[in-house]
Amino acid sequence: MMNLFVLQLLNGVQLGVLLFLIAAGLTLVFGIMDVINLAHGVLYMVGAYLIATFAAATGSFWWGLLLTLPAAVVVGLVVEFVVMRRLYARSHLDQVLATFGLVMITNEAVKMIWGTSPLSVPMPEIFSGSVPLMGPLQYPVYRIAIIVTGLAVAFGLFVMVNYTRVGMLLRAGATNRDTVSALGVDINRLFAIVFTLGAVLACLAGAIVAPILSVDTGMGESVLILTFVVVVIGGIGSIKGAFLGALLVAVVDTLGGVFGPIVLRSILDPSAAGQMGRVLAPMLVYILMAVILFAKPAGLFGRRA
Amino acid sequence: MTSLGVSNLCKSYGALKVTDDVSLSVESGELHAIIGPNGAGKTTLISQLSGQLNCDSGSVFIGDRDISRLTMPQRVKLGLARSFQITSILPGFTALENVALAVQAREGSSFRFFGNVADEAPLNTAAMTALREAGLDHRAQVLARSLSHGEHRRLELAIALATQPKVLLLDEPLAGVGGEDAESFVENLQKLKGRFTMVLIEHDMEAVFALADRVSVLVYGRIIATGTPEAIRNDPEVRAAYLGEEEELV
Amino acid sequence: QDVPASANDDVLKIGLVYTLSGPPAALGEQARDGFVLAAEKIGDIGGMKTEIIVVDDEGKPDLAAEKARELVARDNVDFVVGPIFSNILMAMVQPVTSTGTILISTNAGTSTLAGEACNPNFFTTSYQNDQNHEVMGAYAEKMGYKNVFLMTPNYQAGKDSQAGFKHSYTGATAGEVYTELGQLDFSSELAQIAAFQPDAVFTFMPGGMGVNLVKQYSQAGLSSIPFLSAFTVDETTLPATQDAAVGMLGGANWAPDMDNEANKAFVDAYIAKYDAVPGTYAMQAYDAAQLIDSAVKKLGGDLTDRDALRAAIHEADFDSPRGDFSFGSNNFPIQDFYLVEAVKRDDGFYGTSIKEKIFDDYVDNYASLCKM
Amino acid sequence: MLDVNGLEAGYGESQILFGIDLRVKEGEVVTLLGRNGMGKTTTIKSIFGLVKPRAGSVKVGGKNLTGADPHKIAMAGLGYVPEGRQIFPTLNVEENLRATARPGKWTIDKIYDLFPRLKERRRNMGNQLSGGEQQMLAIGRALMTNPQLMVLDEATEGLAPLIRADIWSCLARLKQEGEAILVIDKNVDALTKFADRHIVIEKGRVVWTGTTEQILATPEVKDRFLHV
Amino acid sequence: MNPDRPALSGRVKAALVLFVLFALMPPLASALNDPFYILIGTRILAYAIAAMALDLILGYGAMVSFGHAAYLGFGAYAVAILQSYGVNDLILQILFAICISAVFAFVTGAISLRTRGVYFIMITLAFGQMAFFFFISLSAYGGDDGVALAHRSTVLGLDLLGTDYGLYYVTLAILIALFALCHRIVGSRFGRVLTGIRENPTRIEAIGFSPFRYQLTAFVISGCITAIAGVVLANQAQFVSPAFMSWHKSGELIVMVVLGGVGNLAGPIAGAVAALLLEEWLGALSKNWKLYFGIFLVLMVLFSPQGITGLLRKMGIVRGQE
Ligand SMILES: Nc1ncnc2c1ncn2[C@@H]1O[C@H](COP(=O)(O)OP(=O)(O)OP(=O)(O)O)[C@@H](O)[C@H]1O
Ligand SMILES: Nc1ncnc2c1ncn2[C@@H]1O[C@H](COP(=O)(O)OP(=O)(O)OP(=O)(O)O)[C@@H](O)[C@H]1O
Ligand SMILES: [Mg+2]
Ligand SMILES: [Mg+2]
Repeated sequence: MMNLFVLQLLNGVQLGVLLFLIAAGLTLVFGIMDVINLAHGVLYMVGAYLIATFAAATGSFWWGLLLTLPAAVVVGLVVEFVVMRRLYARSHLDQVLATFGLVMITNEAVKMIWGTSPLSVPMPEIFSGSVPLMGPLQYPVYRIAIIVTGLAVAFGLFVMVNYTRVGMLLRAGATNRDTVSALGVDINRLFAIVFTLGAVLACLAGAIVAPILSVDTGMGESVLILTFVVVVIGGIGSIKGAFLGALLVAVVDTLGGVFGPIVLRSILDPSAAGQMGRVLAPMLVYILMAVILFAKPAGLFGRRA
Repeated sequence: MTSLGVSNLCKSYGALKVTDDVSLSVESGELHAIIGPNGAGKTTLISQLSGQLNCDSGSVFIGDRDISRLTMPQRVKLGLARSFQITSILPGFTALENVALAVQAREGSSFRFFGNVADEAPLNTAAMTALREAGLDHRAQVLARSLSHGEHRRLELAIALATQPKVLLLDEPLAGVGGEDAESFVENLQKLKGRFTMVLIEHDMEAVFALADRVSVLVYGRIIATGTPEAIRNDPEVRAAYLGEEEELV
Repeated sequence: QDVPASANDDVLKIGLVYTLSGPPAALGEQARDGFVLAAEKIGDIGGMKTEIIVVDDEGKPDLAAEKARELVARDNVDFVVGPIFSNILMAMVQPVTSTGTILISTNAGTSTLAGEACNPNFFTTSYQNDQNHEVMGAYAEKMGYKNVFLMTPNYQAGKDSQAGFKHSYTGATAGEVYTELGQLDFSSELAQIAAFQPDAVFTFMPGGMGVNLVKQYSQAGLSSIPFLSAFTVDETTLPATQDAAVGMLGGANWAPDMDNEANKAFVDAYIAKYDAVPGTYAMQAYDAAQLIDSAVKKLGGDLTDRDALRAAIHEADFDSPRGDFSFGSNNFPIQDFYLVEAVKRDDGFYGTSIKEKIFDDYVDNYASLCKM
Repeated sequence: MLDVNGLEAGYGESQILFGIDLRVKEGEVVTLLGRNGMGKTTTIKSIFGLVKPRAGSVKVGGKNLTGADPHKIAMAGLGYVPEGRQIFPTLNVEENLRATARPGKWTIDKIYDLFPRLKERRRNMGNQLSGGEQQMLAIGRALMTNPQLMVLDEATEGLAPLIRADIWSCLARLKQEGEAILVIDKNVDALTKFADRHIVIEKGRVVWTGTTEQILATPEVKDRFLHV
Repeated sequence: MNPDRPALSGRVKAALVLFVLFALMPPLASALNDPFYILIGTRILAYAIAAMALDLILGYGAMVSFGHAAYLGFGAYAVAILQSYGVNDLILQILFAICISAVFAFVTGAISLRTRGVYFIMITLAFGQMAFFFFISLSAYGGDDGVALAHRSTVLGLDLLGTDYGLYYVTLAILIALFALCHRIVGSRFGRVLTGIRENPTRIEAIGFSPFRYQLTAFVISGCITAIAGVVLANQAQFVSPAFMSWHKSGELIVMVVLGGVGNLAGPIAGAVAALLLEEWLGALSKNWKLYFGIFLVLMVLFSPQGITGLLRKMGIVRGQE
């Protein structure tokens, strides 16, 4: 049982780190630029499709990754320039509508370009093994690599937002665009950079999960809601919050699914527990969010507006 | 008779004591000014009186009723109204609608789902009266967001008046209003004097000394002096902490 | 029963309702392609001028119900063919069959429609949903597995699947796990499997879920534990899972390498046209077209005698790629079921391959409940 | 330094400015006077490009910047203290000062010398400051951009008399150091102590301009246009 | 955006035009030999009801509920559940739907209203999802597969809904009645408080209202009206499934409201019509219709900030301030 717990914890952390990569971009764009970007999830999907294409063309995961990142920058800049730029000054609802449109466009375009069948990306050789954990348990090296990548990005972002001038300007621009620009800062360029950074992070997340998940047209949507849950639990705009929120969501999800039924069985009779477990399991993350928001209406690290 | 009583009020943000054992009693019908340097805790005090902020300890009375535990709306019902230092209005409503809503709040029957509120003459009449008293009746039909700053200040006052308060808390109503506008604003306030108890926060000393019956000086959370305008003007401690040299007074 | 208006004109109109958007679109497209392939091969289906109308149900039952009505009421179709998913089927049955129009499901085969709610105007060329799971249960039983780990998505079909497996498997279960519908990362479940070390794993993970499970299963180093599944390792997912799935076992009513003339013709034509190996979705839709063709031809294009039409369909007088095919009393097929294995084919594609026959002329468990 | 000609601007359908002419030379202190709602703030906003001018021109340092992006105009050497302070609520005091700073003679220490109160509150978030503290912060923030011309819109609003006096003396000092200032304020008397020229606007038009001597010599200006 | 006199009459006028068009549609469709549009029309009307209900809180109360499809589902399941007990009367079904919805809206609304803005969006989503998953696990009513309804509801024993015509006109009547209701609410004292809360909640408290009670009341009303749309929808589809309650549906409702124009009741009705008709037509034109629909949405936002209402205003067809 202990073994399982440790393994699940690791799994939780790995999922959490991945969620964080996506959520980080969303929370930046959302908290700092005050833009709700529903299309963030499809950027994650695009990242996965890009690496699938590049890896297949070059025959190597690493070349694929290397090509995906600049391509992600281009995608980010283009989306920012064509659509997002025009939305900054708009209401949240306008942003929701426009980015919802973007989601439809991207999903359909991806379908037209790559077809509906899922694609797959080979696992890079050096990471393809597992390390022995304890007893018969093993843990895939690749997932450890994901954890490390995520932690590194988290650290970098945390420093950037809290301790650099770019970070300050971003936070300032979120609330007061006019004033920031009248004080001599090119806010549009700044926002373009942040948006692109967020897009690249999402694409990166999509690229690094591609070897473990299938690359398909639905991956953007399924991750979007979870990412929003993470961002909201953590408190909008808080990198620290996104990080903890992601870990919390992931761990509750992985551990709850396994140990929840066990706990239930100890208080209810087995069939009722099974029934109850099945009803509750998919709600777990949402229950978590509702409870957290009930206790802290602006998330764990959010500032009350 | 004491209309508004404050006893031993305290409030801190972390290590900072913003309100430090403040006691105050404002007589009914009196206009009591509170002055003090920036950051002294005047707005914080008003927020505590109005219920927007919780106090750490101490109590607030209206008459002899302890209102320390009541919410903001409940206090308003008991006749406590405030204006905001930083304009807080309904930008998408016309001036008249802003005030009419305050009248409606006073009347208390807002769970009415039928009947067009815009046609309710009594509401509009009462609102116009308040606007007139604040000197803004000529702009009644203008959207609040298109009013100028000075007009916003007047609208703040009109809204507060419309709740027909017993006690009116005014947080720098003159901020940003100058010249003749300020004078006429002071006149408006002068006319209101005596109708209800007023607590006035102002940095415009001319206005303070013209209007106040008594003045309290708040410095870093403590009241260092209370007295008639004359006494305060000549209090050396107050001069050092707040007023500065006489000729700097404009 | 009333004769639908569609019976009186001299065009044969067929409406296809499949999920063609969103992630499950791959399944819907296979089915559509399979049907179209047959239609092209046949030319004039039933010897009549044929018109095929393809409709996307978007995975939304309410929309599907309306589209089905639209096909019947506006487009005057003679047959409605589809869909992929059970919930969509449930929404379509009433609007289509109540007008006397024939509905042919090429994939979904819910238990109610096989049993109590069986319907003279409803046929299916696929199976009753439980059957593939029963195949795997029977196989596990036969292999003498003592504890099998069951894992399916947390929804109706997932529950039915575990029940179906247990219908023919009497051993113990090492765990009965329900995963969230649409879940993509199975690390937590795989950890449990690693911890329990069961004799085998049985799962039902259609679409993207299956792809991910399969890839992660081999990555987690669990390949030594037999992986039994239904609707998980098939021609729609193999292009994505590729080598990761090779050797995994499934239950099916057919595989593309079945050795008979009709099948060779079908598979070769499909590969030639779509550059992919057909799966059961394509095959069953292909059969639906052949079924319609055979029935209409029998009647010489006169669809006004509905009883004759139903009888003609029931005869199922066509060469199915799966060989043996006939309808039971509930209009569900009586057919053979096989254990299939994922392989890399000689032509370089991945596909499933027949390993052994598990059931012969198998009748579903609900047929006896059907009073028709 | 700043040269505005025939500026027209407005919001939506309503036109507020009908041809404003205004010049500030190097090292000169100019005031913009007028009653509430006459268009002073709108003038400033259209100079900064925050409201797009409909006609006329804005030149900074000889460069035509009419309708340019606000940051370009600011970079040309204008420092802005907006009406209503517009402090960044999610930044602390120090970050507020640093975020938009540009190198030059004004450093954060100098600002803290000028406003010691800010130093005490340096870790407070912008929205946790008193009104007056916010005002000081807004001035400090503009100074930190090291402008050649400071534009102050109601910079002493809500300040205690002592502080207000401080700000006047600070502006006087800035003037001595050769900086140009354009200032809007209600305290005409305080302004006349150090301003060079005055511009009075009414209903979006310049109705009077003149030097300090002239304004002191013609009390009817104050009576007619300012009612002070 | 403010409930001013000119906007008010503009709203009513726009709605009246829409209602007349709706009323004329069935005979027209029959004349054009395409009676099928009547059924599509019924679905559009049902969504129009739901979108309008959402606008009541979204447009007037600034409460963006991302879980409103749950109420659609409650309405639909009210029909299915009562029908399984042999209760076929539409009015009873509506009452039942309202009861469930009111309770659910009251409880979840009270919790959700502790939050604001995007937090509110997400917490309502959470409750919507809980309801969704609850019905998925409800095996008695088909779980994920849903249940087909044997027949449409009756009204006081009359088979009014038996024909597509009947169903359509009853739905239209319900829509008009609910529009009138919402219109009255918005213009009432209650409505003004609600709008005021949207504009500036602190100010509203400072003049003596506690926003919570008003917002919660509006939330419950909106939920109940949406449930009525669900009852209609179940009758239209003759089928009920949890798919009615998925977050996609909630999202679609928001899209309809914003597309039509927020905060004027008539806009969302137009939004529902536009969104669903466009889906219908584009779908018939191309299998990649979602691409074009997406482009349409983006262009709408970029060039007509207030949705269809804004577009009409720009073209001078509807008057009212920006
Ligand atoms: N949320 C908070 N957290 C920490 N400190 C705060 C907070 N709110 C206010 N303060 C501090 O409390 C002190 C008192 O503020 P307050 O607004 O009451 O001052 P004031 O007397 O109204 O000043 P002014 O005349 O400038 O408006 C200030 O120093 C301010 O920085
Ligand atoms: N955003 C806006 N939309 C529409 N009208 C506006 C807007 N802002 C200001 N106005 C109008 O423009 C006119 C001029 O306003 P402005 O703020 O420039 O005046 P001001 O001279 O700065 O006054 P004050 O001394 O009160 O600050 C006023 O009549 C005001 O109502
Ligand atoms: Mg204050
Ligand atoms: Mg101004």
